[in-house]
Amino acid sequence: MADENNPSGGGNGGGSGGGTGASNGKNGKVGLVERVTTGVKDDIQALKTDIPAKAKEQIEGLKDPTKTQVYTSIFRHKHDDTPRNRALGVLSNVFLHLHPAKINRDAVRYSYTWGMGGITFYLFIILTYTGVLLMFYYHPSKVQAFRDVLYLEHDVPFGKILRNMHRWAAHLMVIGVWLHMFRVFLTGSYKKPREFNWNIGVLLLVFTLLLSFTGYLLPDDQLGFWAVTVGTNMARATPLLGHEGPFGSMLGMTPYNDVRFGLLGGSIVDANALLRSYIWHCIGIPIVASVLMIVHFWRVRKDGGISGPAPVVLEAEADKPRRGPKAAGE
Amino acid sequence: MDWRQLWEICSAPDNVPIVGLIPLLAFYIYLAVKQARANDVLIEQLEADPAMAKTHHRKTWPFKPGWAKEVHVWPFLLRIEFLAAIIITIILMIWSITLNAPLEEPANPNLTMNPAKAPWYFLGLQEMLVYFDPWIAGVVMPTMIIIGLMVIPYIDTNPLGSGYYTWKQRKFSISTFMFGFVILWVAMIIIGTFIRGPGWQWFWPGQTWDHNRLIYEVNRDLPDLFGITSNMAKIVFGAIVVGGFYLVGGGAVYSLFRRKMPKDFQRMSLLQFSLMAFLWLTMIALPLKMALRLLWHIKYVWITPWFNV
Amino acid sequence: MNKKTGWAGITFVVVALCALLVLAACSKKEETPASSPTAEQPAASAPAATPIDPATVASINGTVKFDGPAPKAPKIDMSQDPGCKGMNEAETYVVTGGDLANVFVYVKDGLGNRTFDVPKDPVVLDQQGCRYHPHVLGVMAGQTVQIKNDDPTTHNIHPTPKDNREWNESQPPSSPAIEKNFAREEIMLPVKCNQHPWMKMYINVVKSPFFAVTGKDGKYEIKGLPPGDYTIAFVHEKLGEQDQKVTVAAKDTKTVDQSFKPAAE
Amino acid sequence: MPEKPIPEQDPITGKSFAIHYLIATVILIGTLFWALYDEAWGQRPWKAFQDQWKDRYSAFLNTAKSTSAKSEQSVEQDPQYAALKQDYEKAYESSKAKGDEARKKLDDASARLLAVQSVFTDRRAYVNALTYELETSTSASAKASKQKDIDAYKAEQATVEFPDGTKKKFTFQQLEETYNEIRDERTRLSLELGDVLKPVTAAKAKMDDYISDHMVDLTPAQIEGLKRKTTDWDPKIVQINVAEANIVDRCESCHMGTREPLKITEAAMTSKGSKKPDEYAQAFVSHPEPDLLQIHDPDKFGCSPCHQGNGRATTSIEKAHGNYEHWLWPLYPKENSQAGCQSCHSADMVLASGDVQFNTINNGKDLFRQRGCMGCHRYEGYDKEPEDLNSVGQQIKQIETQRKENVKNTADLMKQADAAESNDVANELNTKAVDLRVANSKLDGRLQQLDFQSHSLMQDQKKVGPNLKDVRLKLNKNWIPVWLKKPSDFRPTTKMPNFRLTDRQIQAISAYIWQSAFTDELPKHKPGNAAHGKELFEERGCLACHSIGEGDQMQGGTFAANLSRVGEKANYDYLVRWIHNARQRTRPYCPYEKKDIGPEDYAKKGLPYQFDLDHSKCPNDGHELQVQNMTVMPSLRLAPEDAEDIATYLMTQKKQEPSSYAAAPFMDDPALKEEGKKWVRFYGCGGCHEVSGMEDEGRIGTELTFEGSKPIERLDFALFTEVAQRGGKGSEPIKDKDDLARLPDGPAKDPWYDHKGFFEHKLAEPNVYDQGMVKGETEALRMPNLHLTKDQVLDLTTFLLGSQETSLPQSYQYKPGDARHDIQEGWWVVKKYNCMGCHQFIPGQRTILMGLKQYQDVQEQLPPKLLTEGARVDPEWLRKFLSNPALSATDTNRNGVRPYLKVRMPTFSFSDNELRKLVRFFQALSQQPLPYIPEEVPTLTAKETDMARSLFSSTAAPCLKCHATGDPSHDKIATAPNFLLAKERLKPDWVERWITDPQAVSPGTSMPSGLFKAQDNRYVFAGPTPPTFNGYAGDHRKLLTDYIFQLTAEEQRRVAASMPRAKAAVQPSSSRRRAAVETHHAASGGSR
Repeated sequence: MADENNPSGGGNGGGSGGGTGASNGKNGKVGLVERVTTGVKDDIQALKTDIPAKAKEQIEGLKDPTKTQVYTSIFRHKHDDTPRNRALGVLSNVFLHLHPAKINRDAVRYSYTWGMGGITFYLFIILTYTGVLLMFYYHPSKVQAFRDVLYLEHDVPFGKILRNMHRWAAHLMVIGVWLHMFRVFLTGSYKKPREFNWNIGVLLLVFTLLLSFTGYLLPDDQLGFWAVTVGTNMARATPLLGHEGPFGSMLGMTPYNDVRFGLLGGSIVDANALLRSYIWHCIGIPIVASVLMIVHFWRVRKDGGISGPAPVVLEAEADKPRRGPKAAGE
Repeated sequence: MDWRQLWEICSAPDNVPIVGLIPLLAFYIYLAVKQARANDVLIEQLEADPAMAKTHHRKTWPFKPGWAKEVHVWPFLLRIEFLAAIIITIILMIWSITLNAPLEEPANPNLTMNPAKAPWYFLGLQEMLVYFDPWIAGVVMPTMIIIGLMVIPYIDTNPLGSGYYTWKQRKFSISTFMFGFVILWVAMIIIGTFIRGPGWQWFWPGQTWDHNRLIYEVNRDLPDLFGITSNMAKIVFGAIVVGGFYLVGGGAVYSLFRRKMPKDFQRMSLLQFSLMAFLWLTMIALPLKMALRLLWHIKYVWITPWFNV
Repeated sequence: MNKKTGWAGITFVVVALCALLVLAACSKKEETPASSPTAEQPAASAPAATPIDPATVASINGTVKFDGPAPKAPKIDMSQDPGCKGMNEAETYVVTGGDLANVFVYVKDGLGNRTFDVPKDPVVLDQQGCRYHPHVLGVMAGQTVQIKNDDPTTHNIHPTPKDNREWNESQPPSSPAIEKNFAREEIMLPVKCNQHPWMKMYINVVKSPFFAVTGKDGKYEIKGLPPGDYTIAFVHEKLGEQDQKVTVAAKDTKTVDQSFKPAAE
Repeated sequence: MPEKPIPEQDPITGKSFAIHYLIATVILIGTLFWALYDEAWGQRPWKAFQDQWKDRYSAFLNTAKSTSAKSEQSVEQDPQYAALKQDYEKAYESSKAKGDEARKKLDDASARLLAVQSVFTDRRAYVNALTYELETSTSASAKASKQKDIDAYKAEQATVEFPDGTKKKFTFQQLEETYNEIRDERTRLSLELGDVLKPVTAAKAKMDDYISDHMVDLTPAQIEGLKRKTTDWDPKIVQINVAEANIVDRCESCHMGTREPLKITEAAMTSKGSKKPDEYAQAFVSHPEPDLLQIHDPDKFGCSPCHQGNGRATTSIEKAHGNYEHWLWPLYPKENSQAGCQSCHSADMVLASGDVQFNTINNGKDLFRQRGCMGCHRYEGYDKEPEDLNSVGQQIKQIETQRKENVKNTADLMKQADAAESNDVANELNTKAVDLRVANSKLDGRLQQLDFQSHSLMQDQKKVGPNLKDVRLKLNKNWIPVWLKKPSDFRPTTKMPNFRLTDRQIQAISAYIWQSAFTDELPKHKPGNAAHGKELFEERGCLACHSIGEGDQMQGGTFAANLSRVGEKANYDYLVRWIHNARQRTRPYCPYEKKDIGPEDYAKKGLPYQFDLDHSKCPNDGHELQVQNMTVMPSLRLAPEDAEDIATYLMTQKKQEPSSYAAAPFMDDPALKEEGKKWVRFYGCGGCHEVSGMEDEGRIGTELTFEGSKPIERLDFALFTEVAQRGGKGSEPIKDKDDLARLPDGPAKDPWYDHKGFFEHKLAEPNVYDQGMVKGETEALRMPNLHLTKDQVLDLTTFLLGSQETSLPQSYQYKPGDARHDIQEGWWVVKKYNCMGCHQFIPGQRTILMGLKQYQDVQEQLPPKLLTEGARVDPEWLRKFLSNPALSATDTNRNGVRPYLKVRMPTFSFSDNELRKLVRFFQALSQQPLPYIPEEVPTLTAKETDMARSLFSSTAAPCLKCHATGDPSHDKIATAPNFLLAKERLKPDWVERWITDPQAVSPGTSMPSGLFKAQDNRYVFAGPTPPTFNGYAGDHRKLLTDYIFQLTAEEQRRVAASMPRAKAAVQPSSSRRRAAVETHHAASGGSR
């Protein structure tokens, strides 16, 4: 019986044991038992050598995690620190491909860029994230709104910090946008060929302010109520379209059909205004702003990356077509 | 000196961003000025030494041949971006832990807040309401600001100073923008936040915001000063003053450009120049009107049955 | 412009903002739990009083006088109830030869926080001839007062205390004695009978056993007093209270006299 | 820069950011942890509170447990307990053997059952499965074969191994039977065991009940339970959530002890070693009024509806208490906490729960009324007669129009019917016409009721101050300007506030009221006996409302004026009239014509000049007249001579001679009259006084119904806004020493920019917010200084703080529709007439008279306590009594029920409205249903009557010794009412309760307790019973009651005569006891 079992068949010995036993039915039970025990013994012997070998192989494989199947399935290329890979890392990454692979060496200097554009975008992401979480707890109705904010403050786990972060990130974003615009102007970055992108930027600035403003009313407290009342009262005086504005009454504008009524959905700041505010704040403006942002970033790339730091241009060279002496850097 | 009042205003949660904005702005202006000065010095050197101009890499930062002219975004830019993200996260979280977002009483249309203030970033506009009728301050001005900002690239014909800080090459545009942004916009916000108290009255920092304060102020209209009474005459007079301002101002701008910035003037088309002049004058009109109001208590310049300016 | 400025910038922003935030943030109170948070045990029992050494006890005695002419006791006609028999005299002022009876004398102050055992024996208040015997009674707080009716008529006993509970019970002739006690200290607690309006007596409830009532001779004696400084109070139902301070040494026998002036009416 | 050396290495690519990242990451992680900490602890200070609570409360419970163990021990030492214990032990011993045996049997049966069960259920499951297959088989053959299988299986024998080791074989059938058998056996055995143990458990329960019945505190076992709960406590938010009222209160997350069954004090919760109770100790105390929580179950009411604060907030103490700027409902300060009652109980005049009176808010409400605040300020519910009158008037108008319309329509319909084409149509029209006439008759009834209403309302209308139309008749002319200067100088406790008038204003006002007053003649009176007057004044009960003497000498109530200096100002003749009948008016006023009606108006119509409650129609147009003075002062039904005596006595009450007042000739200056009218109107004098020409003036002040919820910005702190917000030194605007003393907390130290601060300052010095302002005479604040005391300011502030528009649902408002509404209504009347000055309504309540020196020894001379009045008297009788307390139309100079009392129940001339309210009030207060259906009193047999009579007059129960009989010589010494009144007046069931234990019904009464004792389900007489009672099995108490209700005057006389005392009373002695003398005196006073 032992002869019949070659070592290489050891692995299958156990599995086919039943079959063998049946064919040797006459040998009786003793034969079968013997065959099974030798088979098992043989298996244990083989395991002793196989497991260390496999383990070693496994450890070797883990030494370079970038080679594992899981890793390569996630990251599509190698990350050896080569210029090619550095470039690929940016270009082939869905999140990073807004960037070019290489940029002007001085453009990484913080003192030049102030990083405000990026910070603003990052804040926008934070705002979206916290905003979505806040939406889980908020109902834009006169009955619920204030209560929901109280609920957020007192009941929701991390609700308070969530609301605080949303609020303060919004304020920071306004500051960020302003400083961004300030820097862009001071470095003359709106100049040819970036005129259009500057316009987009101005619109984004306006939308940032509107986002913040529409959010102001949502807690439905005195602060928001009166800020929005003051803010929208100006709309009464819109020329032609406001009932208190120049020529407004001549055009038949009343408190019930003018532009302010349209903004608030009523003649006073009330349930409708709250709902409108909410929808503009959470859906309308973010969508428009996101589209504009996409265009903004895309144009940054298409217009040749960020404007500088560029080599200075002398007065004398001003009207020449080239943007700087080509040889200068070499 | 009422320190408590000052502290109350500065520590109001929604005012904290402005309090933060002031040093931030100062710091960045300093940063810009410093770099502009360095660039200006470099430009002067290069202009004085054409040979050097040919070879110099034309930046103020050190450069050696052999150094890469372009660097990889990964890691050289991204590491800074990530760092910035981390720092912003830290700032935001600390801010959020330590300072609660304001939440006041439930909205009550029957109880007017005094002062009722717009969000801080609109306080500039609200401050303008003092000097102009709502349709100008609330509608025309913001529209003009947006339009003005948007046309900047099209009326700024100066090809210099693109991509680097400089003062010498863009004196007019930079001074105009600084005036518009820092002096008018930010300063008005600061006035609106810290100076305007109950009843939108003027309180110096450290003065107590007394809700009962009464101020006697007679605001006159410019035509009245000249003894003009008839409505028609007022319309005409106002139109003359306003039109005159733009005409005379336009002339002044023209003479300024012709003398000081002939090259810029040459580069500009008629439309560009007149648009620029109009916007510039409109911007100047704001502090002028403020001065008229604050110093001479003049409310309107141009009175018509339909609108007042 | 170099990179240093850039980093200085970031650091500055961070520091500046943090500083501002910290400044602007409401000062938060840190909850510091109290160090040893165990509830205080209420002072359950007063410190054990120093036992009185019978060898050192002193006594106080004296006479209470009435300055002035003895007021004539008004006569009371008890004929409205035949069970009362004959005439009676009011007992408000019982003055014999200048000695004032029915004055309650007790140690008002000076015993500290000593506590005393309440005697098991009851004090007896008897109603006889439509009068109370005695007219002024001293009793320790918690001590039983046994009220008997030896008259052939029904009485009701109606104490009207200030600091104790009021009650009013009927006691027909030859019914068993009523036993009551008073838990709180009260001086000159009036007791009356609503059916015989002239019947009136006073119970004095005190916490110490050091009290006495002057007899017809105006004499009283308080025994068993440990040495110390005391305030002795003399209380008369109409003439009010008068105090005297006295210091008694061990085994002392002090005489403390007191006199009352007629009430100005 | 070129000057700088160029570094070797490229600074852009060569620089490492490792250190920056390291630092930033560390900070970021730190921040994250901070955020986590903040979330877990920083924002949750209650966790620290709960930790502390666990420690401190367990320690406290340990102490409590040992005390409780001690008291348990002492209970256990009681012989009664020992007896119970013995019973228990005996029962235990006697049942032990039997019980053990039964238990053993039961155990055995259970084990056997288990053994059978395991086999049986297994086999049954198999049978069931087979049966299912059988049922679902389709072919008959398959069914048959399955059936065979089942039968075979059932017939198969299964082995069961019993617990004792025996094995038995059973077929399925046997198995089933055995199983059922054993099961039944077990049931039977367990019942048996129960029977055996029953006496033991019963004895044990008795023992335990004894302990819990005799322990005042919790038993150690209960305390142990509390302790376990405390130590096992996991920190968590404790929340009350009432969705219907939008209440979410987490107060108990920190205030853990609020509802604990033990009394927890601050001291008990203070940690060892610290002297002052810290914030934890303060937070852990139990609710001071646990009984209140019984009525207001926190699970329904939460905390914030009463206490306010931000129930949701748990982030800090300030937040939770709502003590921050933007929370509109901050916690009521401790001393003002009763303000919370007002949010639901604004319709209640008196708040009491059991014997606990909520006096801060009650006094606040009283003050608001008594001090005449509602004269200037409207407040929902206060002084509503004028408004009601108005609405009644409107209803009358409406109904009258309706009526006219109906008359017209009826005529029209009848005309149509006459001309109708068919009979059907005619009949229909006629029916309609008839219906309309019926409708009109109903309207007539309604009109009649409304007329009664307006009559009542006119009668109910009262003013706080006296009628100034009478000043000429009443007052010393020269005194008026002195009074107006500063009323409290003349009479420190007066209700008349100080209006801070200028001399010119005083002159003008005096001139107006003087010149606009009546000039009618008063009947002259001769002077009376002042000494007798003083006696009457002190005896008749004047002092329940009025006071006399100043400063420490002051005696009496504060409800009405202090009369110490009345002699300086009053006119004797007027005073006599006033004392005799204060309601008597000089001239009636017609609100319709807006004029005072004089004899000339009556003469015009040929009517006699007679006006009183029965003659209250205007001679000119039939409108209802105001025929009474609008005062609450009642008539004491004094003889005219007595009134003269009292007036004479009062005229002696003076510090200076009336003639010593400086002459005030300006009062006759007609030029001043108009200006005076302006000022009278300006200061709203008509709010509290009747002033000629001001009858229809509205209230000059702001409405205060919801003053407490007015936004703080609407409260005008004027120049003190900033000062109040900041507090600190020098933030107290009040400088005047007297006014400063009115502030409940003394001069302000902390910021006081809140409602409390505003109200307190305003009440202490009403013109405080004018300070520093430059204002004209007519612009200055008008509110006068009410010279309130500290406590009064606190009370009123509490009342105002609570005057809020509540957000609670309607169902939370205390507006009961049942008898409790009668109680609510009644209190307004009771308070209006100061009934509580004489009578006790609430256990523990002190009346004014109780505090008077003269009653200290003769408490039985006090007016009766009304604690159970509704249960005591027949409501119909009560109505009669209240409208005429003399109970007689002719013999009025006496008390109807208690002639032996010297203090007199006055005639208040209640309107029908008020009578109705009062009767209902008393009935409701004692939970008596209305209408009252008297209990049948059985007629006694002659034997029973004899028995009752013998008891009634026995020595042991000498009823007639004290109760009046109508025999004047006896009644002189009587101290209790006449039995003859009982039948009409009393309720029999109450009488039974009364004679059993009068002290329980009316503590302090002269009627002794202990007359009856309980014996075998009945009450028997406690003293020796007359021999006739031998063998009587009825209730003695009931017998006596029935006898009393059947008592006739004749029977009473007979019994009285049979009593020995009657003989003795014949010879009155000169030296009677003082009380007797006084009675005599009073009697002689009446017939002098």
